[in-house]
Amino acid sequence: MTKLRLATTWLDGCSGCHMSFLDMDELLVDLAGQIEVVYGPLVDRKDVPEEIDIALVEGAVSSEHDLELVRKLRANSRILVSLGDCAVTSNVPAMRNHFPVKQVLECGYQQNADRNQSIPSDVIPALLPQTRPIHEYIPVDVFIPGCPPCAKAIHFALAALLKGETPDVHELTRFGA
Amino acid sequence: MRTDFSKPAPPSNDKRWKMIDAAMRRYGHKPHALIETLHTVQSVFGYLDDDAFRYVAASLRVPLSKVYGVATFYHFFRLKPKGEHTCVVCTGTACYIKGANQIMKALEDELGLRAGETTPDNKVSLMTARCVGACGLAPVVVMDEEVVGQMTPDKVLERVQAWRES
Amino acid sequence: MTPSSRVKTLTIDGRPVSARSGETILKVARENNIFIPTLCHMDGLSPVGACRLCLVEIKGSSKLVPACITSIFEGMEVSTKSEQLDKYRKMILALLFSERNHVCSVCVSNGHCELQTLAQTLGLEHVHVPYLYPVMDVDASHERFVSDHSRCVLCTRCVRVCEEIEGAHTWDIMGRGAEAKIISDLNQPWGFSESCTSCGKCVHVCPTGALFEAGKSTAEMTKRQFLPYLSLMRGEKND
Amino acid sequence: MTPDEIRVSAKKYRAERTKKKHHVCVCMAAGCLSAGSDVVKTALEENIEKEGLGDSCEVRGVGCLGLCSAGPLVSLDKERVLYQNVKPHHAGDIIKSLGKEPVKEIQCDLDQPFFISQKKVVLENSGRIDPERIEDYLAVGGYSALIEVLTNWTSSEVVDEVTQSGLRGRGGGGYPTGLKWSTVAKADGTEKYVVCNADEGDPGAFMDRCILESDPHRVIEGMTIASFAVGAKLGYVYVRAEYPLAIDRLRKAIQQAKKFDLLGANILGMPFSFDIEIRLGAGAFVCGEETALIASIEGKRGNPRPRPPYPAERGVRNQPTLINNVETYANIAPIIRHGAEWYSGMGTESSKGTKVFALAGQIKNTGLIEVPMGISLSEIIYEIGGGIPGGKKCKAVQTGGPSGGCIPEEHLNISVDYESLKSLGSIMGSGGMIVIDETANMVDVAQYFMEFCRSESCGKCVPCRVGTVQMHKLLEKISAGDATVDDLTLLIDLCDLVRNTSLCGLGQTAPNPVLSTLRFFRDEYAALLKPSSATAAADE
Repeated sequence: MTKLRLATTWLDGCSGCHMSFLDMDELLVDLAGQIEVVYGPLVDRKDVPEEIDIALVEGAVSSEHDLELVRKLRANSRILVSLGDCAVTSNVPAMRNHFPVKQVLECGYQQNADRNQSIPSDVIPALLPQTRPIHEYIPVDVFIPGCPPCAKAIHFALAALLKGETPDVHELTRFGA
Repeated sequence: MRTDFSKPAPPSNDKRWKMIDAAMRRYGHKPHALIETLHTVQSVFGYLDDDAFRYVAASLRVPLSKVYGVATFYHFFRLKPKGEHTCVVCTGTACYIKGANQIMKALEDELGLRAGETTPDNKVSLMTARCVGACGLAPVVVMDEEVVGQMTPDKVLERVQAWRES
Repeated sequence: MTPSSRVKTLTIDGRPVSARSGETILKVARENNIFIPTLCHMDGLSPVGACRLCLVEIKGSSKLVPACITSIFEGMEVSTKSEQLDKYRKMILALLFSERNHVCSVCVSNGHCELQTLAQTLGLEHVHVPYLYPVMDVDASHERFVSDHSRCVLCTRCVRVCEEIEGAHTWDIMGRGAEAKIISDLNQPWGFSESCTSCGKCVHVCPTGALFEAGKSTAEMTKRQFLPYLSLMRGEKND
Repeated sequence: MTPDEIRVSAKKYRAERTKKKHHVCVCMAAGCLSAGSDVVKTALEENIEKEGLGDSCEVRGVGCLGLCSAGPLVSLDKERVLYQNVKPHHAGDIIKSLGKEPVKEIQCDLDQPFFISQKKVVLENSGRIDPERIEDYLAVGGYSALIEVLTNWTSSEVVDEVTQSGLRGRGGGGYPTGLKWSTVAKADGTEKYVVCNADEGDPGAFMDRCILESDPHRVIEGMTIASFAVGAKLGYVYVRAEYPLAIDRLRKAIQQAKKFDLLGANILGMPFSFDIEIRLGAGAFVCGEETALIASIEGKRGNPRPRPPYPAERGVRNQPTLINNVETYANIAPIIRHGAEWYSGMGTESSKGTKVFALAGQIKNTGLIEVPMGISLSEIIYEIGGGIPGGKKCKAVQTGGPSGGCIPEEHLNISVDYESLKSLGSIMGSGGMIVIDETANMVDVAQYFMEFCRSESCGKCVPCRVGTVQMHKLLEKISAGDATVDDLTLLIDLCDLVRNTSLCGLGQTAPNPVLSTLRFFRDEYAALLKPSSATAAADE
């Protein structure tokens, strides 16, 4: 049996959803037989591969880089999953939306910085005017809300997708869960 | 909490409060006279402030939050004083079709104001009205109570300039 | 009037049920354990029919009616579930989530919020209308309570409990449309309100984390129920 | 005064009115006043004095003469001459020419369709009498219907007559007036109220303002007859504070009517009392909705409440309340005077009588017109209205304000009646008729109306409060060329939601301008859209 190619990524978020993914513990062993992780923070690969079966996207779209990445993933994936509240609702990252980008950067890199009080220009991708959930930019197939969604909900969703079904996770998780 | 329901004293010795009293008396100081009373206050003082709200609330025995809620629901009521001159751009459909937007934009650019604001020198207040009912003359601007029809951006700016220089 | 003439029979979702004349669809449905979602409704407060989540279908009528405020009649055939109702309810919830800043994960009421629970119950797992992200105030001037307008759904339960039960009428709504906002007295900070008795009823009827006890952190704010007993008492008196 | 005394006085006023040889009538309605008709009136009076014609000529301030775009208007009543765009310097010529050839330079052709195609019932006195003098109204037969009703009719006969006439509510909904009256008449209540809705909120509509400014007594008479029919003792006129002149004239009219015992306790010495109070609206469109209007009359925020119970059962102070619009009341006296049969002889099968429209926008003759129901829109636009100026083509006609829709040029042959307009996704509405020419973009028009609904939403129910904001944002996005096909789908979904789930009429009809422009001008939307984000992503 060929393994399904799984990609995960982490945009503007806290990595908590990836932690929750790892919290599947022994169930991961079971999944490992059916899934090959081809891209994401868990594997060492720089470019987005072709022909992804399932992409799990954590985090909201905040920067030009986020947008480019999520578009690329969408184009290369059969099923794209919006994983966790940041991806689904934009959650805490969107709390910066009340302020202009300039003010956000000044606050982070100047006012609250202990040293090197300057706004980086080259190394950091430019912020978009607002942080928005990913489905405002690309079509999303499955939504798993939760901050983070519990391991059980993630496993339930993956198990359903492996069987070729569309998961309904609403009994296992919710906004803010 | 207020427990004393005797007749409240007016906020100041200003004689004009007598006119407010008369309006409320006409309706027997009933709570349903609230909107009529606020109309009277605005026509006498030009706008509504907290002193007026407290006095009207106490006289008609209407809760403060209700008075404030009513006053802010109706856009005819002003909570800030007007400038010396007022320029009200009608934004009704007929005026819109005939270019009220351009007039509004010209005024906003010239005065550096948004609708509802007054110039820092307190000379001109810029406002909008839903429809002044003079659609036959569209586009219409009400300059200090005078309805001026078939207005153009140039004409309106000319008149506003004259106010500012006066 | 004979007692029997006050009893009406009707069907809800095909189930025959009986009810007293003058009762609302919502009351009868709940007595029979039939779920109709509500948000602005609260037993013991006057109904306003504002949130529109409790809309139901009535056979023979093209208009949807709010169950919280519509009286039953003999032979009425009510449907509380349909594809269309489900779609509308989810959209209304989505609109509410989009209107202000409901960041459930960091909300004091996380886990105890009626809006959050409704989203889960009705299966709303994402909000497909764009979020509006308005800038809203937090008022922490009161020594015991806090109001966070970001979480307010304008259900007016606080306004009604304050007026109808406490009799203080500290709260009301100012402005209109999307600019509407709950205010205390003359739109002054809650802590400086002259009419507030600090009874806390508004806090406990608030369905979300818009009104909460000072010092409560994420997910710590639970609400006490006290109005059902009051309405029971009143109901007994009325009978 | 007794009915006979009123009849005698009326006869006297009629004689006085026709005594002088020349009547120079100057339009003193808001439109002409803003064009300077008050100055023209003074100039005419000075010239009469100068020429020493005081015995044979008199100058009258009258109500709206209709052709607002050509104001100030001056009419010579007896000679059937109308002058347009009159300036004070024309006064001398006008006075000197009396009894001779009219002044050609400013003469307006009275045989053009604008004048001959109209049928005046509601506006019969408009432009003929001085609205500030009850004597003028009495002289032309005013209050005779009220006297007739009070002396010879029973209340149920009045309701029957109105029912027979086929009159339908002129505020927009078109609910049968007689049915409404009979419901209120039959309702139980310790007190009943009669309310006149003069909160003319549709932008682009000014019929009610003109009626109140031109013939206020007609509305008072209609309301008093209504109060007799339904058994009310108190009436309210809820009028917009933005109409100071109408309010002023109405106040004067009420005082005069009281002085003549036509209003107040024991009207004309009979055991029937009715009084009218004025309530000022304060800039809230939603108060045109009847339950919101009632809340406002009670001094509250203008939030609508769910119906039923309808105001006919529970209205002002929870008592049975009759609410009709200004034009509806203005139709009552003529129906009583001439009979239901006469009235139902005008119009179509289901829409009887005449309708007043405020014609505005990109059209040559803007102003107030009254036409029989069933006339075609094209006759109104091209004949009465004189067509589109500047050689442009008509694109659409907007009727019904923010609750209405846009009727495209190809459908202008439609008959103007409640059902036909509805079949095209618009409504009769209160009578605003805005002509839109080919230069307009219909997405912009929809956006304009949605902005209106958004800022006029009371905010009570969720679909209207948030739905209108979201719909407006989507329209802005479409206009800016930033929207995708998905955004249009969402817009249509929101229209469906807001229409079917909103609490009151404002919300339920808020999507109409979008839906009707989508129906007839979808290509204008399509031209602005980008492909769906799904396709866009696949292309990358």
